[in-house]
Amino acid sequence: MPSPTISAPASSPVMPPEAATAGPTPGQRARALGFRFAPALAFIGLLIVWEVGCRVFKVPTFLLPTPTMIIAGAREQSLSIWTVNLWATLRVALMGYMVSIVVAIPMAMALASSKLLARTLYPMIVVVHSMPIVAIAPIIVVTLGASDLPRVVITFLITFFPIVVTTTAGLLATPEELIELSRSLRADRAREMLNIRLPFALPYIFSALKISTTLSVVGAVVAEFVAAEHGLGYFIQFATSFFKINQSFAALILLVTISLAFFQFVGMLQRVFAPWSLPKSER
Amino acid sequence: MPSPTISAPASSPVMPPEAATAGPTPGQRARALGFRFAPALAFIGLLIVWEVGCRVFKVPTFLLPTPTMIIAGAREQSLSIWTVNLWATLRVALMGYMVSIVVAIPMAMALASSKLLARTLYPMIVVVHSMPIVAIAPIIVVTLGASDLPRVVITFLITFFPIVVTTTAGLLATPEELIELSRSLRADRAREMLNIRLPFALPYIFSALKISTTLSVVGAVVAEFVAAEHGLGYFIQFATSFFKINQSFAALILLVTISLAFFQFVGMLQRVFAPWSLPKSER
Amino acid sequence: MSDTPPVISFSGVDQVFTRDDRTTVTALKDLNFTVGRHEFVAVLGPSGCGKSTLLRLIAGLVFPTRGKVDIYGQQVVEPRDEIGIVFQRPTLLPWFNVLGNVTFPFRHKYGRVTEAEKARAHELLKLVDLEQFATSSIDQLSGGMQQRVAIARALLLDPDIMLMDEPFSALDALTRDEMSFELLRIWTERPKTVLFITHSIPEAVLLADRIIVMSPRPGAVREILDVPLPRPRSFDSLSDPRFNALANHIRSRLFARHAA
Amino acid sequence: MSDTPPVISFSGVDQVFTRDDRTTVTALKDLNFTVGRHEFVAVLGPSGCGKSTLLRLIAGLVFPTRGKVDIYGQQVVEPRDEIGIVFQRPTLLPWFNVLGNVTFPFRHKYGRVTEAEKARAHELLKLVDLEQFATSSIDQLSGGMQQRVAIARALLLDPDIMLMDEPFSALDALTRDEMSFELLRIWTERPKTVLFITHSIPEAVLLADRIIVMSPRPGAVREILDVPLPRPRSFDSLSDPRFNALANHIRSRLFARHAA
Amino acid sequence: AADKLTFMNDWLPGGDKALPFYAKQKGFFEAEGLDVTVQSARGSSEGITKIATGTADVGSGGLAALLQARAETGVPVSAVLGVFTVQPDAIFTAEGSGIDSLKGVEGKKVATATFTSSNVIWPLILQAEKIDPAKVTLLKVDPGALAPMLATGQVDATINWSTASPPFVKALAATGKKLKILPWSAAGFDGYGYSVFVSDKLIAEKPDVVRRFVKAYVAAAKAALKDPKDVAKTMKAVFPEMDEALVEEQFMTIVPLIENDITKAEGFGTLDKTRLAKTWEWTAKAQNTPLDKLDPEKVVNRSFLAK
Ligand SMILES: Nc1ncnc2c1ncn2[C@@H]1O[C@H](COP(=O)(O)OP(=O)(O)OP(=O)(O)O)[C@@H](O)[C@H]1O
Ligand SMILES: Nc1ncnc2c1ncn2[C@@H]1O[C@H](COP(=O)(O)OP(=O)(O)OP(=O)(O)O)[C@@H](O)[C@H]1O
Ligand SMILES: [Mg+2]
Ligand SMILES: [Mg+2]
Repeated sequence: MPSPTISAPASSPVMPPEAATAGPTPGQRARALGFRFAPALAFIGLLIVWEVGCRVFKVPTFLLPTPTMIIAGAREQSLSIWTVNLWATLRVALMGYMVSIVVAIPMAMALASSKLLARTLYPMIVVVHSMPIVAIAPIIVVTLGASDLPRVVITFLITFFPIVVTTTAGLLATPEELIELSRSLRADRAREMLNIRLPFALPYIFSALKISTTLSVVGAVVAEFVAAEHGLGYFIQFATSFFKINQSFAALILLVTISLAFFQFVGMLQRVFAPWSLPKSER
Repeated sequence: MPSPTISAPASSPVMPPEAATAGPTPGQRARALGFRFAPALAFIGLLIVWEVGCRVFKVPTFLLPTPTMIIAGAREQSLSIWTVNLWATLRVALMGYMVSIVVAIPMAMALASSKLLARTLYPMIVVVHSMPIVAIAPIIVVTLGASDLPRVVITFLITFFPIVVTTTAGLLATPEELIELSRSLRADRAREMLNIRLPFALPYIFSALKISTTLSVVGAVVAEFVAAEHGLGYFIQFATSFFKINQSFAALILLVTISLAFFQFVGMLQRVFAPWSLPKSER
Repeated sequence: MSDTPPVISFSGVDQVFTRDDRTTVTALKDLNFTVGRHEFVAVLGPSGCGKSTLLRLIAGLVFPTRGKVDIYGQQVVEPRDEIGIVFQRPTLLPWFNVLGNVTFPFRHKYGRVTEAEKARAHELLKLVDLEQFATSSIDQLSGGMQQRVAIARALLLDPDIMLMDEPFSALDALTRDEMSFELLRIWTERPKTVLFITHSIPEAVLLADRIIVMSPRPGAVREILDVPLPRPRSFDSLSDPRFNALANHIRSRLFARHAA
Repeated sequence: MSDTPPVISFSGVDQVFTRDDRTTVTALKDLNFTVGRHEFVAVLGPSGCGKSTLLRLIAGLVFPTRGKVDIYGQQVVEPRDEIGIVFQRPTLLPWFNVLGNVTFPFRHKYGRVTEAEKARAHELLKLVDLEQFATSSIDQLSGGMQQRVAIARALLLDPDIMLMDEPFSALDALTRDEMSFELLRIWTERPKTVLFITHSIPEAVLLADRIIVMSPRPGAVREILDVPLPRPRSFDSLSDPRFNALANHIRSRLFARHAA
Repeated sequence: AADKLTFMNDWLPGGDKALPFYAKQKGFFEAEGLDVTVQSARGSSEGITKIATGTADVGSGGLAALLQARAETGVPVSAVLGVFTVQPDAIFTAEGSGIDSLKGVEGKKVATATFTSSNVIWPLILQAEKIDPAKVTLLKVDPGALAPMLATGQVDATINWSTASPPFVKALAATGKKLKILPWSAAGFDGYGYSVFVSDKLIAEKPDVVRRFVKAYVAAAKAALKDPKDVAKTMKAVFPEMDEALVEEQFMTIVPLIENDITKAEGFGTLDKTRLAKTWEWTAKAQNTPLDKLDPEKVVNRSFLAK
């Protein structure tokens, strides 16, 4: 992921004048470094607070183990167990995510093109999304069998909604003047959608795609609680039932790390493939 | 919720010329009525398909009861039981929703104002959101007790994320020229945020608020799995585990109805209080 | 050109807009005029008199409250293929660079841009003095540069009917004159029907065959004037006495705000 | 006015922009000039020569790559309170109606709009002939009407230094003249320092004390001309022989594109 | 070729759910010509639904859940073996908490899992022990929170199955306490718990397969009870992420539920008529279901258990 550039003096005309001298000063360089490593520093700081806090306040370790205990917990299991579970979750999350995109974006286009459709389909989408998975899990599992499929479907059900709603909002927010341009070219609705509304909606879409990264991981985990023999969510439940809180937390941290990486990856995709959809300061 | 107006001829200059005659024709009136009642018709159609489909394909009733059975199931419980459970869920959902808004929007403002903050705080928010509730439930329950509080916190954890991400995207998407206008007036960052970025981000914010309506209900239900005495999610789980599938589905339908009403309510708020944030066709 | 059927004809057109507070604004009132084949018609009128609305009526982007607008004798019920527009605002797409914006109509209408069209786009960019900015992004252009991109875009489409809404308003005097003559050259080489909205009286006189002078809101046709200057026109036309006479006449008509 | 310290001064200002493809564009090159207290300075120059950039430098919205810009002898490091701007694009806020947009600077700077300010806003709307549209929403205005709203907004603020970027470009000739004289009247009643970018040579001559003529990109000052016409100016100034002489001189300077 | 069967365990694998895994690993199923896949449901009722819909053929879960399911929706599933002859429901508390009998919970704070069948029985236990329900504070929380709450003293007791005790022992040890288990059978709560179910379809179509399956299961259970260490080892082999010692501890918790005076008297797996009736009685009472809504005899099929 490209780190934000600490721009050379000439490149940024909005830089206040004191910066407009030749070469960064040592102070600036320090600040730039601080900026660059701020997330890492914050993360390390957090770990230290956690470790020390747990020890000082004698937090019961079966409730919240310290980072060192979690690392020890992680080592109690072989690497292959971690990778198997990791891959099981990641696979389902990614598939659910892909399916969500493939379904939700055309759906949003349909919703944005027809008010009638919006009035009939939209409530149904809301209904589908607001069904508690746990309540409908038996139906899903029984009808879809015991493969990855029910898990992917559950992940999809959790993930697709923000994409539909946000993309629809973005497609509809397209300025009237761009629509008039399109209409004046006698382009059909499909082209208007693809060439005008969709690019305009990209900042919306990317914000939804970001939300859905973590939702897809959450969805995969929920699916594993409902039906699975592998996966980090399953492992967490499993380890908890064995009271291996350290290992459960190790899995939790792995899970959270995937989510974060996935989230950052989508952010990077936006910077690389649709930089104009970002504010200037973020490109 | 105001239904979309079937505009009088003079009011809409983009209406094709055949419509620009005096008074709607009977055909138009029929279409207008169809449009108005489309959601209801679609809903009724769905119920019929469901009932008939279940009967024709002999779907096991312990898997998916028919609508008539669900109605019968609903009557097996007294009204007061339904209202108690409904209120328990709704209360938590609404409180979680409110807390989410109150926390997420200022948080989004902070993220949009400082890149350093964005780089350090954003990953932490992602981490918090991607923690499977079930894994951290013990911590929440042990630290927060068994009142409404842990449920509201869980609902909040599920609900706040889309608001943060989408609002941040909206605040950052504000056109450069509006920001320059604000800066040229020497307005401080706070005013720029409140008077320029926030209104501009309203279409984003409302799409997030819509997403979060159903998420807050889902969150309340999840929370009831973690700690509850009442609530529709609790009721569903309980009814299911005692094979009162009809009752469980009755609760499910009630739940979904709340979500839908809540969703539509937020849509209505947008139409009433921020019509300019909607495309013209939706005002 | 009066014996050919009119390309554009307005018959008794009213345009009434409803505002948010449900009051109405009459933008256009009883418009009647025709534009002949390959005619160059300029429209002059005070700000807010309905010039842009008139253009949007021809483009099929809005529809009249009363009366009808015909193109080639057919009532306008939707946008038509043979029309190209330069909008009052440049209306560029931020996700394309300059070249992408110029070729956008082809991509949008036909889904592809041929090499020939690209080459022609580069030529047009040269014509509007932006060849160095072909790969620039839109938000790095000045106001006038954006307007020139929009002009190049409309020219590339080479439509039968060209509607131009104050296309040169953000340009300096020299560029404006250069572009005017370029436009005339293109129009002579590939004749087309042009409706040209402007606030510059000399520009209208220099370019047009006829000038429609409009009255303030509610916009109505105050007068339609023939421009007696011979074609082709050049810098010399500016010193033709008829030029100044006509310009002064229009000036007096426009400046008599409350005249009939 | 030459004995008072300069209100605005440019010393050796370069402005270089980096484009997405990392090539650079020199927008302004070695700018040196000063603007005195309560002086009315017009800026003329070809499209894309850096006029808007110059204005943004004064406004403290961008900072020079080289050299410095001072206001009242202080280097500009951020936007300042005493400056009001009419941007090249109207830049109105769609969530306010016309009146809300005009009074917006007060709401934005101070968090409140007094009754007196509202009354004054109504007056200014009358001045720009938009009093009937006070409660209209922005997207229901024509291009020229939007521009007039932006002018009213800047006038309401009544700043010491007024920067105007082609404020009248979307206005018809009559409205333009009316607004010019209104601007002069206001400037005489409540003197202020004005920097006025325009593409109309007569407008520059009619309004300004001095005219900065810029060369094409990279924008540099080609010439700074004093306008010898006496104040107050009126329609009669237009027939002053010095008016035409100066206008023609500028015209020739600007039109000699490749002159030194 | 071997007959393929899917066994639906009612919960995640663990020492207390080891029997089908043990039977499979040790070749008991193979010996009877069965190829069994073991899957995990999330609770008895879900497992029953899966058997009913044909996702699985055989499985296990609480007998009360099956009785309830039959009474409500008539699922096509029958019980063929009663494995736990004693109900596992119990009160967990720390030694020295002042709770020495079920009656002792009066005036105390008790936590229970949000969803456990015990919650429905609990009022009946209170009734049987003549405890004023108003004097017991009951908290319903996530099952994972029970041990921490008991260990940190946030509650005085929890409601659990005795099979869940090993983590509690550990958690209490971490705070220097010892676990004390008060089974509900003391209040007369008798009946069959964990049982083996078969789909009616399988019974009708392949009774022989069912017979062989039951035979293998019983043989495996008997072998397992003799060698808990081997059970732990076998489970560890299937699930490398498990902790062998813990699996053994967990397995040991079910031993008294399977091997006790009742089993000694009646034999392994038999579904005694009176105890079955008692099971239904408790279930019906707890659910306010009329006793005659279901004849429990119709839910069981004793024909596969070779004497
Ligand atoms: N969508 C709309 N809703 C309501 N009123 C409108 C709308 N569009 C235009 N108007 C009104 O119609 C009138 C004419 O507008 P139009 O844009 O055609 O003017 P114009 O002649 O192009 O002016 P300008 O020279 O300033 O661009 C104006 O009074 C404007 O307020
Ligand atoms: N943000 C930017 N990034 C890169 N280049 C820029 C940027 N802003 C302006 N430029 C370049 O600087 C030059 C001057 O632009 P500026 O907007 O100042 O011109 P201008 O004189 O106002 O032109 P016009 O009369 O057309 O408005 C142009 O070549 C433009 O491409
Ligand atoms: Mg216009
Ligand atoms: Mg400019």
